[in-house]
Amino acid sequence: MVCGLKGMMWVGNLEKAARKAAVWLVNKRPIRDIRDWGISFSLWPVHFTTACCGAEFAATSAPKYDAERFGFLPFVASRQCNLLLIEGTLTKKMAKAALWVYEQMPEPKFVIAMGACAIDGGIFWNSYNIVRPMDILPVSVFIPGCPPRPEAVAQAIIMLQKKIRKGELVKYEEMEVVK
Amino acid sequence: MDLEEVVQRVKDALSDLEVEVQEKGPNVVEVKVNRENVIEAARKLKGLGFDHVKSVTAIDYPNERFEVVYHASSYSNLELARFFLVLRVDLPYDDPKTPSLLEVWPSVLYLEHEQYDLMGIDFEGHPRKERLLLPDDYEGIPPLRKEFKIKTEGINA
Amino acid sequence: MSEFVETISRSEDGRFLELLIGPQHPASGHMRLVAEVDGDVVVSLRPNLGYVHRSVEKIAEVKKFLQIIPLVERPSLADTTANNLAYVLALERLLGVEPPPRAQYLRTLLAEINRIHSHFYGIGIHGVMIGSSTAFMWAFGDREPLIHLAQELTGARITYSYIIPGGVRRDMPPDFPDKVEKVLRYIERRLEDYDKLYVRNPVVRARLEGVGVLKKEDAIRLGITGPNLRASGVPYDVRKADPYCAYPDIDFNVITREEGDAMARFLVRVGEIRESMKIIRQVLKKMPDGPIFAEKYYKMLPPNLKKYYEETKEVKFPGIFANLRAPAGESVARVEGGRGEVVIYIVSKGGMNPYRFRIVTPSFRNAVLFEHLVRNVRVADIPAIYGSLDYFPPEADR
Amino acid sequence: MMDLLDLILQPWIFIPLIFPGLTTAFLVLLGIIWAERKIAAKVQMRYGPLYVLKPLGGAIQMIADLLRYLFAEPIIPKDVDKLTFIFAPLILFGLSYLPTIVLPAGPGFTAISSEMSLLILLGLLTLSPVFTMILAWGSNNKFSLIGGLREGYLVTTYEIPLFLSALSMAVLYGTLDITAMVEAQKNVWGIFLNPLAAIVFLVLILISTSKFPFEIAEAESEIVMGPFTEYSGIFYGLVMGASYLKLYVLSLLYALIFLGGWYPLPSFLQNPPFLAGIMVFVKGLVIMFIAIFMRAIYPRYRIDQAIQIGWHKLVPLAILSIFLSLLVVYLGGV
Amino acid sequence: MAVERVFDHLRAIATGAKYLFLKPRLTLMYPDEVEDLPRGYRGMITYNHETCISCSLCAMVCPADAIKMYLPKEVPEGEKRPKRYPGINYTRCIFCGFCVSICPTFSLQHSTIHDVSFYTFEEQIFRPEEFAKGPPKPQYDKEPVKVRVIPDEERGLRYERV
Repeated sequence: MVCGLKGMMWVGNLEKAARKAAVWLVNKRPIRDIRDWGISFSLWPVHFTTACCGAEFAATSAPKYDAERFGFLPFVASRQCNLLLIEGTLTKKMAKAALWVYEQMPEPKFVIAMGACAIDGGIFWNSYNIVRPMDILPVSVFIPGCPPRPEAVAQAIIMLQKKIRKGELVKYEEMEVVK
Repeated sequence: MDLEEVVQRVKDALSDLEVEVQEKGPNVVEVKVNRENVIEAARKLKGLGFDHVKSVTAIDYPNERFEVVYHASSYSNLELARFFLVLRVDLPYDDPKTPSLLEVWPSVLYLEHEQYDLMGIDFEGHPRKERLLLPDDYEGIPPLRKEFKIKTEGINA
Repeated sequence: MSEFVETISRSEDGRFLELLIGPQHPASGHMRLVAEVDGDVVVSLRPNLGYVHRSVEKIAEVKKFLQIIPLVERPSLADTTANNLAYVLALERLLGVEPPPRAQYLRTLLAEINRIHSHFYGIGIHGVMIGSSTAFMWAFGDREPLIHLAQELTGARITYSYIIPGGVRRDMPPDFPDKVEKVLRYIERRLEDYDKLYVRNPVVRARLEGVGVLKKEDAIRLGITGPNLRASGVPYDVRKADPYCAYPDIDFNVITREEGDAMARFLVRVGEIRESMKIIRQVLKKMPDGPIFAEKYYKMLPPNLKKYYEETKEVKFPGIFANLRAPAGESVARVEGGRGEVVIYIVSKGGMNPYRFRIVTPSFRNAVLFEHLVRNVRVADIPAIYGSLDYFPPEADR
Repeated sequence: MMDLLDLILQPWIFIPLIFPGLTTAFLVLLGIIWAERKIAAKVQMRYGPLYVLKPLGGAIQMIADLLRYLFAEPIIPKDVDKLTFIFAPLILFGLSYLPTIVLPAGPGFTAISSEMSLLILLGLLTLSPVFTMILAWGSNNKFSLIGGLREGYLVTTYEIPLFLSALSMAVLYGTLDITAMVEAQKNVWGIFLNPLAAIVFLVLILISTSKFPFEIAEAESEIVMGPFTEYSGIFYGLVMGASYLKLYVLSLLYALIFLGGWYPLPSFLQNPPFLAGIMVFVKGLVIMFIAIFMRAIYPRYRIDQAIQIGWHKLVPLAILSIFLSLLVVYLGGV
Repeated sequence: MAVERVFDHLRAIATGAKYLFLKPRLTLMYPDEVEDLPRGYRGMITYNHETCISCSLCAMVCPADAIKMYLPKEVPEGEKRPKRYPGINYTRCIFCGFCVSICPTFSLQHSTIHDVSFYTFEEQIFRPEEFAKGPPKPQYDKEPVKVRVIPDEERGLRYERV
């Protein structure tokens, strides 16, 4: 069929070339800076609570701390989000789900590990049913505390924004346009 | 209603079964029963007004026995609600089986299921024999048994 | 009990759609709900628990008695005091320690502050589940003044670890009653606005009234606990049935409703917020003077720490707390938390760790309600009912 | 230079490109989502987007979000129907924007002057839900499917009263031409002549653009994002934008047929069309403001309740509004 | 009944409008303003190496095994059994404050620093030498205003500059 997406116009090398050109353009200096600026102020964490730190995470978006000021808007589906916040312990059962969610998210995507449990297990470090998020996901920022105060979460957001604006986290070279 | 009266009532109700009834602490009535009689005893206790179970605990005494402890109490009779009725069943270590009390007390549904999952006690007649809290693909010793060891660290680095 | 046998009935002709709600779903929390739907009607639903199972009971067997205090708090983060208190009551029964009266009152004070903000937590989650982001934000915003009070009292936002064997860790600051009074007045004022914007909002009522009705006999039969039980007309409250701490001296009502629907469960929570405010006022009025730490452990403190305690009213632990030993025996305690009754059962063989530690949390006992209530309702009712249960998965999974 | 300006000021260029077309629509899109978040935040005792541009209250938040959409990886999942998955959002967006061309921006200033412009507009609006359903089907996701079905149910519910209440205004003014309808409101606005139709139409705007309390097709706590669950990157930006564009079009229509369009602007200010257009735009903004303000007040209805409201309340009210129009015409008309 | 419902709708909208136009906000403007926590808040822990008697009670009581007793990096010559000193591991610390409460010499104290995050795992582990240098500090772009949180009858919480 001619209309199938493959045969339409992005044929073979043309598609690859176009993609290369797009990547080259996107990684050019002013565009890259604008892109990084936009991404840093539009961090949408996916609505995925792994454990009890979700209570303090909710308090972070609640009126007293209002994380939406940083453009941080908890959003519903993994396809539209770019930030995975591991909120507390990651159990073995949940770890599978976390990997799944992480894979569903579009590039560029970031991971924050919130709470002692999400770093090294915290008080549950010797539980038989937990996984350390840093072993299975590329964690960018760690928030200690059990649970961390909402200020610490805000601090982590600011630190992540800084890192993104430095251009250290967003890389397009490996990114595939169509999966 | 004071404790002695409750103990007396429980004794009267269970007089034709082989049970041990004693008072423990300010508001705890303890009933020890064989696993053959447990359903019958539970039914009679329910007749007394102990209408729900608050907790089911299985205890592992390695190479000796298992013990299943039901903590029952009452919602419909608020005078009785002050008391815990503790129903204890001893099981041999190599055969951890006991009849499920689900048909007497529906409130044990999840509580017994959890003990099946974590302690490996087989509640006969319980409809659910799958994993509850552990991952579905978990295999090996049930984690709450004493032979299942978890890591510990000393105080020195 | 044919009711619970094979609740998921696979339909032969593929007529039913199986919906996997969660664990990544805005209304699933940390669990998965396996729903089978026929068109827009839910045929059956099974909760799939265990996504937050962190094996508290197993870890407790290798932890020392004092170390279990933070451990039992973690599962129910929005309502830590209830777990903390239940554990310490059980431990004190085992150790044979009686806290002084002022400590009893301070425990009651914290428990009630915690109950209010736990109920606000439940109200907020319920709100967002039926789509009202304002209810969520308001409730979570109004938790903050109460959390601030608890923080002044204990030194932490949520995980207080305030109640220790033999007393509490700190006395309240001198200007505390004034601050409490201000916050209570604020909450009273705000509850009126909740009433106007949310409770009497026709859309809210359309969504909640008559949805997920739990009959009284079912509530008793299934061993439901907490506000969910009282919303079905059972006036059972541990604070009345088996009073602990300062509750015997305090006058309050048990809030019940007869309807048993989602709205009733919501209104019981609102009613309990008002009752808790009443209790807090009484506690502050009746607060006795005196020590906050049991004589038995106070005596073990070295002189410099005794002096520090007298000056700052901040308890320093005696060295024995690091390796606290309990005599052989067992004890059980129950406490009415925000979500319901917490039962803690400790078996000790003597030594520094419990031999078997059992904690039954209200959410775990209420988990059966998912399959009981969410049947022959519409898909949109799943979150409405879920929210009304104030169910907290980490608490259920432990 | 002047030639260019003259060219742009030609209605057939100005309307699709400047107002109410592309440029304004795009700015409204950026503004209205920001406003929605800010208004909800204010009611909820917080700030909402702020740090992205602090002096202006974070007004360019949507630009940051747009950039993120643009540069995010547009995932096309393996199991979707690729053709519908990619083209349905494009068509949906286009169809939502298309009705702007029949909207007049001033007296006699129309791109397409037709005696049937109201019908054209309503007809074009009816098409877009079809593509929502198609893209829901194409996503091959259970939640999308349910969302699509909900959308379908709602379409059947709201289309009829929407047509009826719009037609009641046509009966009142005796014309189907939007420009003529505005001219007929020179002395009295439509909302005062037929308040019933005005209320019904306002509720129907909420339903058809899925605003609270009728945000049912994409009810997040029930079915994730409904039809749009699988969309990411710029595709998601398109489908999201489409629903707001629809709100924009309907709000302008509301301003034109109920709120007197560019009246009560004196006639010497109506040409060139800027001021007339601004007048219409401001009135439209008020309607948009009301629609997005509802987010802060209401939770959402259940689908059966919404359908019940549609058939049991809105349809009879819409029919009543036609009779009301007839009565007004009989009593002397406009 | 129906009329009542219309009034309920109107009342709800009016309440929302009241908050939109009249009521103040509750937000603390972090990071421009930082809450000055009351004395006794259980924040990051400070350690005084001079007064520490190496009793290891803190390590024994720590529920999360976050405090460990470390040997000094360079063992002084001639010492056969060098003393061990506590170091803290913030990857596990749960801020229960038991170590502070049990410390008999007040060597461990709470600071009110509470808003720290880290980029890497390793920088969260503090051996006694680093532990004695003080708690980790948050990175602010500009020095924040310290505010005291005061419960208020009208607004719930009020923020007052210290």
